[in-house]
Amino acid sequence: MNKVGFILKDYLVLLMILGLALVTAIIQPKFISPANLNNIMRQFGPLILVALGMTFVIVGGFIDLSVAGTINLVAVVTITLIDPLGQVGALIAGLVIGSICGAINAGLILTSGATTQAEALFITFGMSTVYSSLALIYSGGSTFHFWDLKEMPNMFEAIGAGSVGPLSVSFVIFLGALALLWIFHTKMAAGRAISLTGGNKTAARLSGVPIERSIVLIYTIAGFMAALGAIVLFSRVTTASPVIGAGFETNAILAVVVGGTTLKGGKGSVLRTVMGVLLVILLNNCLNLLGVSSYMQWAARGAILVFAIWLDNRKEVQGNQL
Amino acid sequence: MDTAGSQIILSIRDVTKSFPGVRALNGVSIDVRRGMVHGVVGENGAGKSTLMKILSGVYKKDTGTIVFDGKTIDHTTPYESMHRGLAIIYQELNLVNSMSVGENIFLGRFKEMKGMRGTHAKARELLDSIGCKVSTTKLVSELSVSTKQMVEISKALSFQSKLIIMDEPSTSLTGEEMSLLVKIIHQLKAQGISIIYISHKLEEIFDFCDVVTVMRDGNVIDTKPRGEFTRDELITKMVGRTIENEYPERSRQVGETLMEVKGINTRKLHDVSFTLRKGEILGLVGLVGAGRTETVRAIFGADRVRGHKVTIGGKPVTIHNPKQAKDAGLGLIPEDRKLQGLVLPFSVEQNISMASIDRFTRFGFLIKSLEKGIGARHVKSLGIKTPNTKVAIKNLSGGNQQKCIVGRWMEIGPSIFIMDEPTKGIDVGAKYEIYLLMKEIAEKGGAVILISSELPEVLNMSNRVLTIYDGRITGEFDPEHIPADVIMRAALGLGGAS
Amino acid sequence: MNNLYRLFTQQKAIVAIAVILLVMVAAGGDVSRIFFSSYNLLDMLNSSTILVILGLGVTLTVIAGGCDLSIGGILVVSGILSIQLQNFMPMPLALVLAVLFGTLVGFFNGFLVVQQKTEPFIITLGVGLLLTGVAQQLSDAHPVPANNPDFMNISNGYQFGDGQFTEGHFPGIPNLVIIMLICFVFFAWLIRYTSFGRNLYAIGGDYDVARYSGINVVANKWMTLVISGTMAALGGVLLSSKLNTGSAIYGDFTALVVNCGVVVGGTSFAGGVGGIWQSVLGLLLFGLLDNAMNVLNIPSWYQMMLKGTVIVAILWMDSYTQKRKRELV
Amino acid sequence: NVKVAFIVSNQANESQAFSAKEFVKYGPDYGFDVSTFDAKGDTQAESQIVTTCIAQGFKAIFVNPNDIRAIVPALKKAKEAKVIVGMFSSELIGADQQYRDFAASSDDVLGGQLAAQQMIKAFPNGAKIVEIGGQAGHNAQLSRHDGFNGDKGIKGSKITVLDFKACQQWATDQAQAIMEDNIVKYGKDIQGVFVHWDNGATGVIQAAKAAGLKNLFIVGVDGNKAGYVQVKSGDQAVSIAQDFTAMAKKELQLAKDALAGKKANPAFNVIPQIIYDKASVSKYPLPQW
Ligand SMILES: Nc1ncnc2c1ncn2[C@@H]1O[C@H](COP(=O)(O)OP(=O)(O)OP(=O)(O)O)[C@@H](O)[C@H]1O
Ligand SMILES: Nc1ncnc2c1ncn2[C@@H]1O[C@H](COP(=O)(O)OP(=O)(O)OP(=O)(O)O)[C@@H](O)[C@H]1O
Ligand SMILES: [Mg+2]
Ligand SMILES: [Mg+2]
Repeated sequence: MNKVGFILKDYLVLLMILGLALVTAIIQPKFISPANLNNIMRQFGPLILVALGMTFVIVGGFIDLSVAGTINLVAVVTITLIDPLGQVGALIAGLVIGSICGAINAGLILTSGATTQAEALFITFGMSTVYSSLALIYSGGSTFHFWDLKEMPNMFEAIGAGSVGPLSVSFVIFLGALALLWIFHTKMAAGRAISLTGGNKTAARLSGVPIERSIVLIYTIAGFMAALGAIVLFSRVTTASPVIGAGFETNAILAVVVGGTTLKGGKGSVLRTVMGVLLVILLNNCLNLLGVSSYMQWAARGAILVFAIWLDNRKEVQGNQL
Repeated sequence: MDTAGSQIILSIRDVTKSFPGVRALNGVSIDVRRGMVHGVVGENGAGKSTLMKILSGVYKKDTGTIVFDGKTIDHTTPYESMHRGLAIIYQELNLVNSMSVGENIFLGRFKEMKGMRGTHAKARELLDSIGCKVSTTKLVSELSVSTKQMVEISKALSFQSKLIIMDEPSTSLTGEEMSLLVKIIHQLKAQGISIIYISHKLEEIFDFCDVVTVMRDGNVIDTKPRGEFTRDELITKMVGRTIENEYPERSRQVGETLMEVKGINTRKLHDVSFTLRKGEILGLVGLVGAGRTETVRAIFGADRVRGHKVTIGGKPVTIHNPKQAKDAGLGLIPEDRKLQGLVLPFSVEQNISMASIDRFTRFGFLIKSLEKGIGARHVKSLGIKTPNTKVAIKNLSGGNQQKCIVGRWMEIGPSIFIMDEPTKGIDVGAKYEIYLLMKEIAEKGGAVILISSELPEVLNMSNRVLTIYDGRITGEFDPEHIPADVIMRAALGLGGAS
Repeated sequence: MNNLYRLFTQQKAIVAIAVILLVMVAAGGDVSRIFFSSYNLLDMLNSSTILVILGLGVTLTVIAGGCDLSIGGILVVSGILSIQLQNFMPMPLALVLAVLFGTLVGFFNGFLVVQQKTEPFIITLGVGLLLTGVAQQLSDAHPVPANNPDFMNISNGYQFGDGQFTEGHFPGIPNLVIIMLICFVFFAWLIRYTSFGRNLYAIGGDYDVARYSGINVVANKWMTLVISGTMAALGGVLLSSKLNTGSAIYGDFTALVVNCGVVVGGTSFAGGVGGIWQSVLGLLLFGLLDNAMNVLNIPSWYQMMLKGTVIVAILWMDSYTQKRKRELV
Repeated sequence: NVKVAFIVSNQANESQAFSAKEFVKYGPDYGFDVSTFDAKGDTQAESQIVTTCIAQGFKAIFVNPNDIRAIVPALKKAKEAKVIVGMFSSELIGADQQYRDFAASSDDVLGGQLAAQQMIKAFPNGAKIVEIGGQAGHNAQLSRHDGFNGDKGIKGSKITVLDFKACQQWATDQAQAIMEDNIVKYGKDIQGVFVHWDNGATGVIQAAKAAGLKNLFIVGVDGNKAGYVQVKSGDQAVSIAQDFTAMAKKELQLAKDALAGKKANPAFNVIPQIIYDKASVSKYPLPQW
């Protein structure tokens, strides 16, 4: 295979991103204005965090539809805990709750002995409903606002809108999380164990790879990252409602897969997920800038996602075709 | 025997086939004659299975011509080739586990069989004709490996085939079933049906093949009537060098007790207890499904079994999962390579290193250079044929894949190495190397538990054998001094313990 | 005893249905009377029909080892089309075209999933999103009202009765229930007594083996998606008729619920096992549960929690009993 | 007490959760026991709940439909079963109205018109604004959009809408993201924003603050806590407030009358909307939702 072909196949999403950016920049030069770049950076916000967590679940050969429920629950609980526990306390509590939600998923999957993605799909679908209902019951259906609080939560405000130099705080959080997760996945034994679990659970187990630990880890990470996403999300909009997480699970899964992490498990990386999320965000941004109507946008987004998944799949099929 | 006279049914001319990084077939030409059993032998990775898959339409050839039954076949599909009269029993079992035996035999021919009733009736006839008693309504997932193999054979027979390809059909057959198979082969021959028979078991080749083709590295080295080959010549041609012995000298430094297993009880096993000594190779002999695999899986913590006691070096150990087993110094080569051994999308290197991740981990971090060393070392010492250690293991031949799994455990250096069918589908040369490895482990003060369906292998390698029949240990023998038929009687549950 | 155990472990949907019925009997008084009134039972059945019709098609895809999450998108687009097309042509033709639209999408899904070998879960999800966008565009995100009483009657009419509900009077059988029964019988036959149906089990059980055995795996699996698309479109047309409106938002809940119902019924996503009546039971269970919770007047959010718990419990049990046999993995 | 049912389109929506509370709270004052049912945003489920309510023998049902057209066949059944049907926070169209006894609503079309009038009042010489819609396809979103852009809205005025986009859900972050893109596209050209709901306005305000845009004239609808506070603090110029308490009470009264055999006249009761702006907002108490 020649080099160009290789790049085409392996970095297709990247090429699509560049192509998209180029076309938009030509038609709407404001696309490359600092303001818009800043915008794109901000819109990375919650979705990327959730998608990074989801990457591990998918690499580990499972799937997690419960992140939407987790986000709902964490958002309303965290914001209401700011008054009693203080900001740091609430933040920690939120992250702990998210991790617990993930651990519960893992527990259900482990105790039932479920090993397939499909089993996980619907178990976590059910759990999403449960977490969402808890969020609704806890909040009574109300939205909570920062100005409801005794004093403005400046730490959360900073998470939502602050900057560190040219970078938004949420982007810095993302970079930090990305670095840690990337190191964890590619450089650490536990990360390798997760990949092996996704590659072939039986073989991994018989080789003494602790797949139970991998399962607990992937779901706990997903829960933790969903919680982090929830915190960035409600900080960004300064309110938390019990339905704030709707749609995040599908968008996160799509972003992961569009990035090129295979749903079959074993193969993938957090860097690819960054590309996937970038594509999704750019797409929204470009279509908005190009003035495409919202309805057309959804159709166009669906079409491009289908196209990206298809293209990405082509390379695998070709790789295997004999 | 007249080998030249009969008409050519299949003519393969200059067929080549490349996979990324490997040239699997390199201008192969073979003629197969009507009513002949055509043996094909060759080392692992010689290209045998690849050639057969091209014939059946699973793979597409790159160049060359194939003429079957007077018609040139260019691009065929499994469906077409079957209906042309070319049936194949693949090396890896090819049955749908979630379906019944009958439905499996007539897979895709529901209409021809006139519904479910017809399917089961015809299947019964077929199975009876080869002496297989299994119920046609049983799910394939509930069958033992050898019964599956018999079902697979009936499936191939169910076509009105002119040529049947059998890619290592005998790897998991018991002796009795094997003789049935031989009988069937003779019947087919008598009906003018040709058979291509691939096997690593040379006895079989000399037993009933009429013509033998030797392949090595994607080339046909020689095709001759069986009678013109001597055993040594065949082996030399296969491996490209001469091999003195098929089995190494038995090791003789059996020491004190290393492991003691007491009272494994499951639905299938009944009070299985035995001891294993240092420096010993312990063979487990039994029919397929007797409970050998279940015994070792229980010890290894692979199944949920409770209540038995294991002591290693005098100390009791608890093993509830394979990780604990590994930590206690056990290693296992599982019987099903593809499903239980390999992580197919991963590289050779990562497959080799996966049991010993701790070895190249410091403070939770992987040291990639060490990992690379581990991979390279075993590829070299086991002679694994691979372009480099980074290629995906799914691209290796069966035998080479198996060597990777051996390498995986060699890195750990387990003191107790359980090998469940370690040489299944492995060529003579590689087998010998695996035998040497077993011996080496034993001589270093470890011990090996060997399960194999090849009786000569167990008998020649083991210091001691246990026979298992229907979940019970029925005897303990010294294979050096007890004749094989006595041991077989015990394995068949006919009494005669020592 | 053993049979009871098997019932418990293998037919969880039946057990769950039985439990709900028992609870409703035990509740006594008005609750039982209302719940078991012919009106309520018939209405409950009627309300599940469209999901069941969708589930029939989806079951085929799941047995063949795939799935179809685009049904929500197909449902809304063909629902809108069935109304909009009536402006240009006679109703029957409009309905046929609307259903054919689903066939076409199914064909496209099949191309992607089977011919191009993409992961069905994600690609059909994407196609569903795409179609929802198309539906928004078609309808300008407004509900599209139908103005044809004949059209509304398709789903809202009754046979063998006048459809009037008064005490002690047989109201007849809703058209939707009849349509569902016809579809059900057809699918049950298809899956049990045709080679197409049997081939699906083989394909789902082991795709390569089916292929090596000479089954035309591509055509057969492709067909499941075509059928599923067609059924989704049929469901969309019937839903539009039932609600006398087409809108882009009707499909939001459909895809996951239907696929989940199919799995809860016992048709495993692993492929190769399950059947038509299992799916029907799984989906009826959802209808029954919703109805029972409403009759018991359980507050909305607790309903959500209960439903989620039931789904998790059944699927947990399902995995547990399957894996318990011998080994963990 | 007489058993009646309140059927909400989606109780996860806070205005509806609040309305449900009000119904339960004030029901007994009118001799009713109110049960609430939630369609959870699912149009089909809502029809199903209506028929379940018929089976349960409720004497009257109050319905807040997801889709005013799609609910009609179910309402028809309710009428056949002689159940009193009241539309809550919405109204049926044309001939469909025969299937309800009365309606009480704050008229979302009017809401949109009021918002437009506020906009025109603020910019008599015209202005460039953007519109951010609520959940696409949702009845309130459609009506507010139509009202705002229609004859009694900005049509014919000097207000120019630079951009209109609807959200996938009533989600604050989606409104915020759309606003951020708007700011990039039109920058300081934007003088005003009409956003369909006050919680969405929260996101718009965040986007404007982050971009350093000051003095945007933001008009929202709802008059909930968020709108109230934002108007009071000056972040939001106007909120068109709905009064769900009055609406619920009106419905209960009408149902009581209907049960007594009195036909509602008029059948459609507009619950007046209150305009919160900087000057007026302090006169009102903080809303409870
Ligand atoms: N799907 C594949 N992709 C890439 N390479 C392959 C593939 N299948 C086989 N090969 C390579 O082709 C060569 C021939 O393999 P083949 O399986 O035909 O060997 P074989 O003679 O059947 O060996 P064995 O006795 O071990 O079964 C090997 O080098 C193998 O690595
Ligand atoms: N119902 C089943 N489902 C899946 N696999 C099965 C089933 N029954 C048996 N097996 C497999 O077949 C093998 C039979 O193992 P068992 O211990 O019973 O016999 P054995 O003496 O090892 O015979 P064999 O030579 O077949 O390995 C087991 O490894 C098991 O994994
Ligand atoms: Mg081979
Ligand atoms: Mg075995």
